[in-house]
Amino acid sequence: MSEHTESKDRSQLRQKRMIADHFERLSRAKEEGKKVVYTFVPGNLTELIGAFDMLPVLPEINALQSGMRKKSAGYIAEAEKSGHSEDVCTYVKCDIGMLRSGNIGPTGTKLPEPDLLLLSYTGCFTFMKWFELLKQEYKCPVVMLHVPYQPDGVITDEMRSYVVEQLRTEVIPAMERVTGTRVDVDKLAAHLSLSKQAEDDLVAVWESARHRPSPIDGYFGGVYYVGPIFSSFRGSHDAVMYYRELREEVEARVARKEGPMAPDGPVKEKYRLVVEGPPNWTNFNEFWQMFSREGAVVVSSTYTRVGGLYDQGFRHDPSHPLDTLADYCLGCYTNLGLPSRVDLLAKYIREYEADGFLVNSVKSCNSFSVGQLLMLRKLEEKTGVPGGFIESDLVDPRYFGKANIENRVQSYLQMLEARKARGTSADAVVSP
Amino acid sequence: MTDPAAPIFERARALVDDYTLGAVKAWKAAHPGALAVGHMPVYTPRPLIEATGSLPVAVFGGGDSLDIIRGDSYFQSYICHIPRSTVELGLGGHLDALDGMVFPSICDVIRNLGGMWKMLFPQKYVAYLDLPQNFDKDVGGRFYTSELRRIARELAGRGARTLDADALLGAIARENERRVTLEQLDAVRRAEPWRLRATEAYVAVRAGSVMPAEEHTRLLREILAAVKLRTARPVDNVRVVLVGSFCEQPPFELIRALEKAGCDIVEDDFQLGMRMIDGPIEPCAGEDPVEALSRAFLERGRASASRYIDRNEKGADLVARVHACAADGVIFAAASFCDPALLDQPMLEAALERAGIPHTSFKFAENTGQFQVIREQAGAFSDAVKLWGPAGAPVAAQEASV
Amino acid sequence: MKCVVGIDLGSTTTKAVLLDEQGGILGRGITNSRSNYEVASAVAWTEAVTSARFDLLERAMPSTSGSWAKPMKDAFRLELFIDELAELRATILRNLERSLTVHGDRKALATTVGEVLDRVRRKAEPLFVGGAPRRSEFFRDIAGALYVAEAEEISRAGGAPFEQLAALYDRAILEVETRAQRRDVGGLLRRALDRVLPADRAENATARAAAAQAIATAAAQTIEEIAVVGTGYGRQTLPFARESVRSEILCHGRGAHRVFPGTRTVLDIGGQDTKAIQVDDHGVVTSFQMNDRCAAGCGRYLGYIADELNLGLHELGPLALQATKSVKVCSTCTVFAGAELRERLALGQKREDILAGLHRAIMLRAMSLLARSGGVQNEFTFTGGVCNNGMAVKVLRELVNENYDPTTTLNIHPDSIYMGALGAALFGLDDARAGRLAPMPPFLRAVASEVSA
Amino acid sequence: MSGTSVTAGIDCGSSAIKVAIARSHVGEGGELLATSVQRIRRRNVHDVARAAFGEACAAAGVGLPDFAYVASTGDADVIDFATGHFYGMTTHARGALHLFPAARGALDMGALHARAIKMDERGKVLGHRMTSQCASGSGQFLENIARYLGVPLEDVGALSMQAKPVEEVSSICAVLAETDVINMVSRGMTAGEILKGIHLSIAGRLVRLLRSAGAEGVVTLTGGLAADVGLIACIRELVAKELAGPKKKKLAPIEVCAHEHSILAGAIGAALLGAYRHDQLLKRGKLALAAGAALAP
Ligand SMILES: Nc1ncnc2c1ncn2[C@@H]1O[C@H](COP(=O)(O)OP(=O)(O)O)[C@@H](O)[C@H]1O
Ligand SMILES: Nc1ncnc2c1ncn2[C@@H]1O[C@H](COP(=O)(O)OP(=O)(O)O)[C@@H](O)[C@H]1O
Ligand code: SF4
Ligand code: SF4
Ligand code: SF4
Repeated sequence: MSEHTESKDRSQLRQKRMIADHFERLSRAKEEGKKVVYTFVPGNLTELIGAFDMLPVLPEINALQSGMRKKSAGYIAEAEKSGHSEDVCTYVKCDIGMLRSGNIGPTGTKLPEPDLLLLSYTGCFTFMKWFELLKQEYKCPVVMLHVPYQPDGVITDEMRSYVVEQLRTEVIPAMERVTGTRVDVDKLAAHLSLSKQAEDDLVAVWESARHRPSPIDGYFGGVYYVGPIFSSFRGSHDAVMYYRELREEVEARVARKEGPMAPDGPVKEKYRLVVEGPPNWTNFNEFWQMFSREGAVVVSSTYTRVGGLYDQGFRHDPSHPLDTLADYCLGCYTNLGLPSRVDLLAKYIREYEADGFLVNSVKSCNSFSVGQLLMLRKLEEKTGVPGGFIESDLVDPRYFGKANIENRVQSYLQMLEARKARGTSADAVVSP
Repeated sequence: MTDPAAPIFERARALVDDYTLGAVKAWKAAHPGALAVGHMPVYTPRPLIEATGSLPVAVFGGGDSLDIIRGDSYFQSYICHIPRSTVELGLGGHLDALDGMVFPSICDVIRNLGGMWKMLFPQKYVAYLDLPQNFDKDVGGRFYTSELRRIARELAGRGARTLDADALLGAIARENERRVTLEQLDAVRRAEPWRLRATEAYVAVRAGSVMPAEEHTRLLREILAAVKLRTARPVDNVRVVLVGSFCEQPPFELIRALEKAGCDIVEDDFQLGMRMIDGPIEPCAGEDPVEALSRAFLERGRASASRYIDRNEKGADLVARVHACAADGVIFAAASFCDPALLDQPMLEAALERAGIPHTSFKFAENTGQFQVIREQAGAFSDAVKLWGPAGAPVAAQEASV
Repeated sequence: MKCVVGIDLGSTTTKAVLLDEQGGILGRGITNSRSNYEVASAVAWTEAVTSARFDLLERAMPSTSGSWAKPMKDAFRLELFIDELAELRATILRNLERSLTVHGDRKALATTVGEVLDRVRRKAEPLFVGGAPRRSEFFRDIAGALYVAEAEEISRAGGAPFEQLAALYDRAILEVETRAQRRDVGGLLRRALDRVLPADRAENATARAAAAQAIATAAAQTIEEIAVVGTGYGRQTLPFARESVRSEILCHGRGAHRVFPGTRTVLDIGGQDTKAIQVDDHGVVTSFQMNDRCAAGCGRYLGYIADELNLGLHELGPLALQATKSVKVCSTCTVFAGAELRERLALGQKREDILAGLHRAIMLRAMSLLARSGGVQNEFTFTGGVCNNGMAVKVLRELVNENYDPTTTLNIHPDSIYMGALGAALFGLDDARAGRLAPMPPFLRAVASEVSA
Repeated sequence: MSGTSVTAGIDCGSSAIKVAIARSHVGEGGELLATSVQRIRRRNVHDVARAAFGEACAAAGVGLPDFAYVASTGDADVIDFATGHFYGMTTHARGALHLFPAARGALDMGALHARAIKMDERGKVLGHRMTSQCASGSGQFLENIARYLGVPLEDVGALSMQAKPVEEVSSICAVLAETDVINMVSRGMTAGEILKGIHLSIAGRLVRLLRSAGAEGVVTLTGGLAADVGLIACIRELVAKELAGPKKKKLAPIEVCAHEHSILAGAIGAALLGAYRHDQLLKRGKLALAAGAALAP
């Protein structure tokens, strides 16, 4: 992911290098005969892709990168000009716009065209439309993996076998056709076991936020931490190294009782928050600073769980490769029914001893946003902790109203403070 | 001369307008102990619910006559309108007659609404019905039949009749009859649109939301007989297909505004769920009727924004339908903020353009009260066809805010 | 005397409240925000200090003088108005001289303007001292309404074209409002005194002496601001110290709770935003919701509608109250609502019925925000400019009855518009008591020196 | 009278009624006999419409029986004496073509909406885009700001033209934009500069609207705002900038033109189309029209 101004830790430098290498490999893919697959973050089949030696491109990550690099406004305008509605998910429009503008990736090189569109339909209906749209643009095969929803927070055998069957009868054969090779189960298992190692370390990093002060910011900082494991690197040696280093760094901070680093320096923990919903990318640092300046640290967030609920016990299991892939796809955060999402948030609020929780509701994402206002109410009832609500968007800067968001964040934090200081007020002396 | 169909349409209209579900209450009073089960758009297999002795009730939001207060409080401004009015209906007690609610997979809004429903109405039965996007009988089909059986089982757990093959076969037969009658109604509209206006067809189909298939068939037959007696004559109008309103329904006045702007809507996707399966559902010899229900969806489900289209070109079905009903063009009418419809639209537009079919588009909300812009667009469309012939309509239009 | 100041920089109006060290209200001031915020807060603050002086004056006056305290206040306001009118006249004439866009005879135009303003001054008098109802408290509104009426009449009688006269006013008022004004309170008081108790009448001598004494006593009191807290829509843009700025949500909640200690839910509808706030038994906010980026359904909506109908804001509510039914209005966009109004008028629907519908449209949006913030609890306090509108209150009451407990108490205070500033001042008092003295920001200090009796 | 006929077009807008009377030669267009524009200004629309129509009839020296076709456009319900109705985009396109025969696009800038139209050499609408139900950047919005600044509408254009280039007014909301304007005034910007900023931001939206409708070549500006020379200058400026910018290869050239009769485009188009339709119906033998049956002046 893109750089931020924390004095560079080893892990960070490694992540930068990993990303650069990946795009480098992508730029050479065609000449080296490597096959390229476009796919989505939630429920991605990185290990399987790796087992076929294919290179993944993640349009969502490109879109968020475009947002951070202030390109998204132009891309979105481009897509809207070609007939896309103002109303729909801006990730999709940003991607379509980028495509129309030459498909130049985050590192400035042109992205290779896909050899396969792997449409894993996990946790969001818009994904399906997105790849239907891409299908119009490329002449490559598309394979659909329909991952059923978990309305009750349970994965049933029917769900699992439906996904496994699709992997067996659709996805793997499609990959075999594209690459001309048979699936190598041992290689897949090897990748899966590397995933597991990295996942252990990542969980330790997340849970470090139980300390006071928390050594990490589990939302703004967290999006950097989950970068490798959500994207193209899970199941790689690089990722294992990255998470080991990261864990060591975080543990050192705990020992030194240090708080997290924000773009404008270290944060002095004053409020501990849990955040629901994705961040805004177009004004990411500005957004972060609204919190860090006030001493608000995010101890846990759900956005960092869209690529897997590892802290709730899930690990990739090399001994049951297809079942584990199915469970992984089924278990992403946005694939959970709302009651389960409320339970998970309540658990975070309690376990991480949060003073408050905040919803950042993004215009783009119905999957996340629909129902958040009810979740807010239910969580307040359940935990007694006050909730706050702000609205922005992922990559459409038109929906980042700085003054409005800042107003709400400040009001919310001042409210938390006033509640702490309750009882000292000077009222009820004379009535006017 | 008085219109022979007027009283029937009035009756049907009253059913449609009654968001307090009087008809359902009456049905329940006549069937003590039986369940009434609501279902949201687009598609829920109604025969399955009927086969358990329950009344399936299609819920389409609250239209334009309901003040939305609590409903709005749960939804951000950028979310379509139907979940607001549905929640408003629920919290206002208007849906109390329903013992449960099925939320079929169509989009993330309806999906999450299902979860909200569980939290808002913990005492009611709430089911999410995952429709497969894999159309292989042994893969998607197997999953889908397990979903159908689960729902039947859960309903039985709430006091409905246990599903048995004969009951389901009976329900399927009644559904098939309704489908045939609906098809006859559509045929009248295609052949003689001045005999049966789109607004009337709308009411005729939607009235079926609150009654068993058999009763709906009777109503439709009455309507068919009555409109044949009408003496209306052809009008100098343009023939259009309307797409995009498969879930949230446009206000009645909007459809009328389109007609007033010189458009005969000869085909539409209002209440698509009622006509989701093309042709009858035909169980094969020895086949479990649940499988037949599933197979009908897999093999003959209509193309819609909520269904993954893998084989043919996106939009091919729309082009075929335009040709089949000899339409002059297509009007896209999507609900504001409806991701499925709005993301589909550019692909469908491209297909129409390749086929040289003119089209225009606008967005609405179920409680839109101003139709001026829409009338303008539809009017420009019909003007162009009238003045310059069928090939003369505007090619592209989208309500843009730039 | 030590005091704390709360300033609420609203999108439409700016309010200031002065509290003494015991938390008693000393004075309040309000002005239009349609200008530079610094000036607006200086003006509001100036007014608050002036009214505090009046308060002190009243306290200093012998109890026998009660009969002239109120006339004195009215006369003071009139004198203020006259000063402001003079300022306006000077500005118009200056602009006229420099204007590029005025065609025709400038001299004649200047004479006409003078004539209009003379008439305005004559018509204004009874509004202040005659007990006639005023459309508004603001110079802009009072002067504007009179000016338009007189200008229309004069141009109908063959004077200069109306549009030209109106343009001159619009231009000048903007400038007058964006200038911080010097105010010679002592001089104004003396002129007011002369008006109420003319010096040439012997029987006034004792009363005049008493008044002069009281004025001197009041003037001798120093007013020292030991803490200043700012809040409101414009607070981000103010050069206040960060610690001296509080969120308007907290301030509105606190202010409303202070005035009505039973308050649990607060609805504030201002010019550009609507807030639904829940507070606990200490007046501390527990949850809140605000409208999103669109100005639909706020006070400005009513402003547009009033303009559209050529009415004063004050007349809108009473007119709507005469409705026999409520027409369903669909537009939430402020501008389109104007168009819809015109369309419906053209269709022959009654003005008051449409207005009733417009009010309902606004209050429905407010109800949603309330529902979102946690509903309406007893007691429910309605604040902000729009609560001056009787129809808005009536519709709100109906909607609360329909959707919540009909026995809910609905509080509305004549000074509801000051709740934000009051809350801010209370936070200032907290600060002062905790020893966090926040001195006057320099830009206020600059005007402060000019407001002494 | 085959081939030549006298027709009228009446355009009922939300802020003004426009009337055009034309003598048409079918197949070749026609010439204007008389026109009339009356702002509604809170008066009864029906009365204003009758008055405007009467005024134009008097100027042309014709009476109701002389018309082969009276066509309304805009708000149809206002005119109860029309033979037929055409919708706004159809008539603006036709009117735009009449004003500039080379035009292949029209940009209608009215009080509440803006519409970009792409058309062919007959004035047939090929594509269009319209602004949505949000009033930012409309004529009404500009009028409000002008009033707020104390500038008569007629001077808006000239003041903006004289001003130096400035920052755009960013706010998306017509109402909240006022706050921007307030801040600008207090920062000492002149009315001209502020208007120019608003013009630039409106022009930006309009150019995007034109592009998304696919208009190219000569584009006639129609509607009331076509009288605003400042706005037109800004549109030209932006088009020129676009065509010199990095995307120039992908963009078709656009040349915008305004005409003194721009505000009448809808009315003119309606009059001409009325003649065309009259002829068409005659040929099809469908004519059972009685223009003005309902008119009782
Ligand atoms: N006397 C009145 N009658 C009716 N409405 C009023 C009155 N005074 C103010 N308002 C309304 O109140 C709004 C301003 O409210 P205010 O609370 O001052 O706003 P803000 O705090 O945003 O400046 C105006 O837009 C107007 O609609
Ligand atoms: N001279 C002018 N300069 C600038 N704007 C003008 C001028 N004359 C009219 N307008 C604008 O044109 C608009 C009216 O345009 P018009 O096309 O008649 O609209 P409609 O058809 O909606 O009534 C008004 O909003 C007004 O602001
Ligand atoms: S709707 Fe949400 S999850 Fe789906 S593609 Fe858009 S941002 Fe991603
Ligand atoms: S209208 Fe569209 S977005 Fe809304 S619930 Fe229906 S399908 Fe989903
Ligand atoms: S709809 Fe109206 S009030 Fe809302 S943003 Fe647009 S112009 Fe402003």
